[in-house]
Amino acid sequence: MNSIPLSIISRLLFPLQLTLSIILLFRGHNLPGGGFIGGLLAASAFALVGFANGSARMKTFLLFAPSVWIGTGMLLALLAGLMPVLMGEAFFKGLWHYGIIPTIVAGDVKPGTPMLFDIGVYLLVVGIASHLVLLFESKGGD
Amino acid sequence: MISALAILLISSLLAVPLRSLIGPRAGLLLALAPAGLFYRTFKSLPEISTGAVFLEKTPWISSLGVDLSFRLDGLSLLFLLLIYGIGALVLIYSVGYLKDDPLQGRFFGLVLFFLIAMAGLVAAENLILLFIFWELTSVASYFLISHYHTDAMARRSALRALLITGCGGLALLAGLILIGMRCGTFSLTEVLLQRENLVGDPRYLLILLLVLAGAFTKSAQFPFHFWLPGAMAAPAPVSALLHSATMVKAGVFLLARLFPALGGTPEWHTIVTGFGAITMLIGAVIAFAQTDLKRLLAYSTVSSLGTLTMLTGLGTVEAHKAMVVFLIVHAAYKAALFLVSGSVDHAVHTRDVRRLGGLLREMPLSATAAIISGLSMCGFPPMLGFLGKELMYEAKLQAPQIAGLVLSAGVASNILIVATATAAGLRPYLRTKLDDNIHGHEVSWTMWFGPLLLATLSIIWGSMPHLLQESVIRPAIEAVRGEPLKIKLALWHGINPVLVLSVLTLILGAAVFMVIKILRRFREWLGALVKGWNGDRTFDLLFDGTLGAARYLTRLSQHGYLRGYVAVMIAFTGMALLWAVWKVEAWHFAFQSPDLFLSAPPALIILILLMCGSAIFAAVAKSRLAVLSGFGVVGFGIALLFSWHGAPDLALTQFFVETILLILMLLVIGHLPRFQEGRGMRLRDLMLSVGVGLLFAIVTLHSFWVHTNDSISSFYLENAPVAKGNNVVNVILVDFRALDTMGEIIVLAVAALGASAVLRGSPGRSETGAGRRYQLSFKKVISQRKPGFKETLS
Amino acid sequence: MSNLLAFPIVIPFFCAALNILVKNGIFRRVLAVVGTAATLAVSIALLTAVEASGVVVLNAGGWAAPFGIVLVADRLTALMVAISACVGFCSAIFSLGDVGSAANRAGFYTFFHILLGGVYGAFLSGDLFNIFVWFEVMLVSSFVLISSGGSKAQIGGGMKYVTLNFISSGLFLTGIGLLYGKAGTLNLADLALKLASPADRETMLPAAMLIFTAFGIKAGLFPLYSWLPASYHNPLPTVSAVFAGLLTKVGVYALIRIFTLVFPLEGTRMADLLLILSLLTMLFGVFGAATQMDARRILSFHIISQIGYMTAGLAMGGLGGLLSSIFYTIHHIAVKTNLFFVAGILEHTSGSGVIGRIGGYWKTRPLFSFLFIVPAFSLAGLPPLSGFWAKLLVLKSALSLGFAVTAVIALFVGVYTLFSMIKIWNEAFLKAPPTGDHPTRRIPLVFFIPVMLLATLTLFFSLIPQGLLSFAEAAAAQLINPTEYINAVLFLSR
Amino acid sequence: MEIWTVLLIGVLFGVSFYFLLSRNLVRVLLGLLLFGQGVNLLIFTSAGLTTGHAPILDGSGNTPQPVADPLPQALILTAIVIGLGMIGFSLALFRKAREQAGAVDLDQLKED
Repeated sequence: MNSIPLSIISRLLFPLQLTLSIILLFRGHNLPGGGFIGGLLAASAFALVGFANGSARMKTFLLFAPSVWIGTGMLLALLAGLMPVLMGEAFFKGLWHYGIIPTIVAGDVKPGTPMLFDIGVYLLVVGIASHLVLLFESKGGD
Repeated sequence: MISALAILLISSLLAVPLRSLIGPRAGLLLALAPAGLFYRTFKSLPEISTGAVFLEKTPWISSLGVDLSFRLDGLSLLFLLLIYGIGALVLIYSVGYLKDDPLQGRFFGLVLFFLIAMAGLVAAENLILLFIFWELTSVASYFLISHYHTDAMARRSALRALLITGCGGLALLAGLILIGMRCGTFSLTEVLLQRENLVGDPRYLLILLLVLAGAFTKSAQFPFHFWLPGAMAAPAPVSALLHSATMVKAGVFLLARLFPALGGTPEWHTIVTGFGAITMLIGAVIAFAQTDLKRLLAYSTVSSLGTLTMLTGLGTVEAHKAMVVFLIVHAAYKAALFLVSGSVDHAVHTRDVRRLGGLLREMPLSATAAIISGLSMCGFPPMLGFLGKELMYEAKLQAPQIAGLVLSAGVASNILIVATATAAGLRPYLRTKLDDNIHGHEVSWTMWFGPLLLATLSIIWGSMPHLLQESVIRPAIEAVRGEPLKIKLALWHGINPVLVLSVLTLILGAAVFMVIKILRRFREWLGALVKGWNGDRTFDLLFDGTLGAARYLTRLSQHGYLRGYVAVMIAFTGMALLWAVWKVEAWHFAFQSPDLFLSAPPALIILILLMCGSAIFAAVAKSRLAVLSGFGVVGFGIALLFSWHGAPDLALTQFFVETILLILMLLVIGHLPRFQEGRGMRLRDLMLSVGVGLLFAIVTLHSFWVHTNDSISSFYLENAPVAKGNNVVNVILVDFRALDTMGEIIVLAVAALGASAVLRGSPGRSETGAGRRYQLSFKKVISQRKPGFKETLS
Repeated sequence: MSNLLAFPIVIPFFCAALNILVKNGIFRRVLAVVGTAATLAVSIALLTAVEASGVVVLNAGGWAAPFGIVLVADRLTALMVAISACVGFCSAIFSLGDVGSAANRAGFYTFFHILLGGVYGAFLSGDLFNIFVWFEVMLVSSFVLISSGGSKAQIGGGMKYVTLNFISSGLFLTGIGLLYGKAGTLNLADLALKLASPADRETMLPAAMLIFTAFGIKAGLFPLYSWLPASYHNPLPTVSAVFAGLLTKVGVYALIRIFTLVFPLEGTRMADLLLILSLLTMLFGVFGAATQMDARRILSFHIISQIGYMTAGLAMGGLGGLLSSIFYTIHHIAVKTNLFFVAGILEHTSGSGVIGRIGGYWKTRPLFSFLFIVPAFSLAGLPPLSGFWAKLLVLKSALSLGFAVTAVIALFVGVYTLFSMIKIWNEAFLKAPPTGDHPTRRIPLVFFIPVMLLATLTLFFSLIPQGLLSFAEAAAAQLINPTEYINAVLFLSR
Repeated sequence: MEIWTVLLIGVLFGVSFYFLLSRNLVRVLLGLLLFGQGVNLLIFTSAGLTTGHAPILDGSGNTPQPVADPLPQALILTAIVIGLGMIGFSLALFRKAREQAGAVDLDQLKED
């Protein structure tokens, strides 16, 4: 599958897909989407790069090992649950904070622990999907 | 009492370190514990003999009604003296007997542990506490029988003894619980006062049988008698202590203990006396046919236990008097004989009575002890045994029912016992040396001290029975009967039927012995015959039978075929659902509303029919691509259905997941040449699948019609703005039910990491350190053949 | 509201996340011990909190029940969490010697932590669907642990385990779906209120039966236990010890919880069904054990047999029945885990778990032998060990409620249990080793400590059982009269 | 209209059981996949089918009516993802099994 056109297309598509996935992630709270779907889309972007250019390229695109994505995602999700505990609130209570992060995408992005949680999910899903793709890709040739 | 148990426990724990520190002599030091306790108990004799009962109670497990409560009365005192006394002698004996045994320390510890169990058993005031000690004696016995642990026979015998007494123990437990429930307490003292209540219980017979099962197994009554000779695999001191003097008498003790509460009824008389008499006779016959010194003694013990049981069953004052006296008599002579037989074995290295001879000269002190004890066993005056036999005959003569039968059985077995005693206690020492290859020598003082002391006591007590009469015997009988009594023991009663019987027994016994000497072949024939009476083969057969059944059932249910397991689960689910459907009459709902059928847009109908068709197509399709495309239609169809019914998030997710799964499937199973159909295409599978599938459909239909409550969903719709989101599903996922999502992503993470662990690394296995050893061994394990049937038992 | 309830779940997952990020082997080992110790500490705090206030509730996300997910600890929960934390801690220590560096590198501890987290979650959750999620967390990590040795036997066992448990999960989920469709709620306390009338409960029978079947599979009831003996003897000893101690017991716990709170069994035909199944479970389990020759397989079958005792207590009902069930479960967890440790040590030191091929421990390893005797005889129900009290409780309630057959079978099974324990003892300990060389290899301290800890715990339950008994009795009382639970979840926590 | 979905549920369960009863490991896996989908559909159906709007608020505080029940959707979403994880892992296991046993015949993996 190492054809030149596919390679070019995948690299062209990559930023598009990634942006789209992040939009899906952030708008999930209001419209269909969310961390899981966004994560899958992002992973498919990485996977496409992988299929087109080989797993080495995919790994460089990922920046970190998939396990780092997974672990960080899990930690972020846990953190979203633990932050309210530190504030003396119930575990996983949604805490909202305006002001720390400027509202870039107008009112659609709401900084708070649920958002943090969703980002955790997103990272984790990216990690998992790329992990699996790399795994099956490396073992798939036999 | 607790302090006594504590002393024994401490010495038991000290045994091993002490033995390794100062060698075999540690036993002498350890014997101080039971000896001291013997002295302490002895000192309380005067008080007990006035009829006093010491009660001592420490709360333990109040919610189960179990206390650490103990009761010292005449009966428990008698047993305690036996236990401590013989316990101390046996410890001393073992110093020499097991001198070179590396496990001697553990042996000392176990003997002391047994003493705890036995002392606790006879002193326990709480029924459950009694049972605890009861089982502990079995456990101790198990460990002591299997002392020579590399001997397969010893292990087997120990297991058999434990299982038999364990079974009986469990029955006893059930009986005791029933007693406790009926009486509302487990306190022995209170239970003993509730005779009317217990005897009036409709379950009285059941209770009695359960208790008797416990007592009979422990006291080796017919048909459970066979474990006792097997227990002779134990070292001789163990046989002397557990399997003749103390533990096997626990059953008799229990009967005597519960006599005021359960005894005296016709059922009691019939069963206890009957089994006792049968055991007495059978034991005597088998004992007579033995040639191994220890086995011979073991079967005569069985006979004696039968006698004791029978006497307890008779239930008259005379019978109980005889029982108590014979208990002491038997403990004294049988323990001595066992110990000497151990010495003989130790010195001569054979226990075959046909080969032994001339031992009086070679080991004079041990032989003297054996001869005196043998005479006591025969019932010669002025030994204690004579007294016991006299009382026995007297009791039998005055037995309320079936006196003649009991008496003749008693006389017959006593004749045989006399012959046996001659063979075991007299001949090996008195007759001339037969075999020049056999050389004996006197054993060390630790080994002759005990038997000689016991023999001496036999003479002293026999000639001066009043020494025991008031201090020990009367209080014991009073404790059994629960009423004050006057008794008189004397060696000489004048010429009366009892004396005639005694003399007759001796003469006939001697005669039998003489005749048998001549009719050697008869004895061999008898030996061969009674071998079949040995219950252990029957027991093994029974046990093997259940094991065989177990094996069959296990093979049947645990056959290793996944599809069989799956079939069972699906069938079970189907049955459960069928029952539920039948109970709620679900089919009524299926056709209640015709618009269920009608009101669907054609596009939807077509979609669903298409999906159904694809699913069925996938089931029958042969090629991988065909199956997967069938699955694809179903999966994406479901996504469409979700979207149709207002679930865009679901539709999206389903779409993505389906895509990923199809790709993964293609990747992973892509390298298969073809599907092997195997034997999958069977009617059974088809019927099961269709049937259970139908049930699921019915259950779903049923669910439309019984909405009992409105969903809590309106809350989410109303409160989503509070959670600052408009997509309610997403808000539920990341806020209302974030914990679910948390779990979900963890599942994903584990699945992904696990997939690589399975394929690449191996968390279940490693190459270095401990894991490496394991890995190597692991291969051995799996290449194992299945164990043979025989192996399972041994 | 008490965030304490969140920690038994959070700590293991936190450890797991760190495990994923940090590859250092020593760090992972230390973290395993520290993390499980922390959970143990939390669980003990939870135990005291529950002792003080009866039922402790945490509304996750701050949303009141039944709308949010609620974590609840009544006495039973607290007890189960505490004993499981003990098992977790001991297993972590045992794993130090058992889990090699390759396994560590492959992420053993990640799955270990997550498994424990899932177990605690399943205990603590008061929401039906959330329980399902924790079940899945627990299962997926156990899938990995059970099948990742890579040997054929492990894969075969793993395949069975995966398939049969997947079916169980699906049935459970179906039951949840049906239940939600009708009752409109997922919170256990809320379900109990909405299904308060027997007529309503009856209409839910299909859902109840599905959930029953699903839990029956997880608990290992007859005839649904086949996955258990097929797979438990294969993985690392640490893994089978944790599985033996906890996994089926989560099923038992779930059975107890659902069938006292949502669908009370008392007086229903389901109670009869459960009783019959329990008795068959006892028998088939012990039969299976009697025919095996591999130490861990014998023990695996005994798990099944004893599950029967636990569910029999539930089926007989009443305070006595539930008390026996709870006491049995707690006792069993400590004992069974320990026996699997011992079996693991046998395999490590002799190179085989097949008892016919090893021997000689009584001669050369008396202390270790004694440490086997404690749990083995306790399992066999010999007095005065904890198993005896457990058996006594079962017998007492069977006899007082008139279940004579139950009593007879319980006693009969007791004999066979004793037989198989003695079989192990006779073969592996007493017998001279067939190869002639006695196991003289030193048993590492990390193996000894957990065995000793659990044996001490068993001795504690044996000799001073009053504390546990009282607590379990109070727990049973809470189950019989769930008003306290329902009030705490639905009304007091707001 | 429900009856059609119920029909589909029945077929999905039936076919998945049929797959699960196979000797072929691949078919067992496919059976698990189908079983999971049947279960999801059952939850979705049992909670009540609507042809209404997605449970997405329009931001003005009004809820469009009729609206689909959001909770089962969230549950199914979770279940789908969990199912993905399970099947994904099983596939890895399957692959290992094939490497080990060299076949997809379950009888060759039989040990007890």
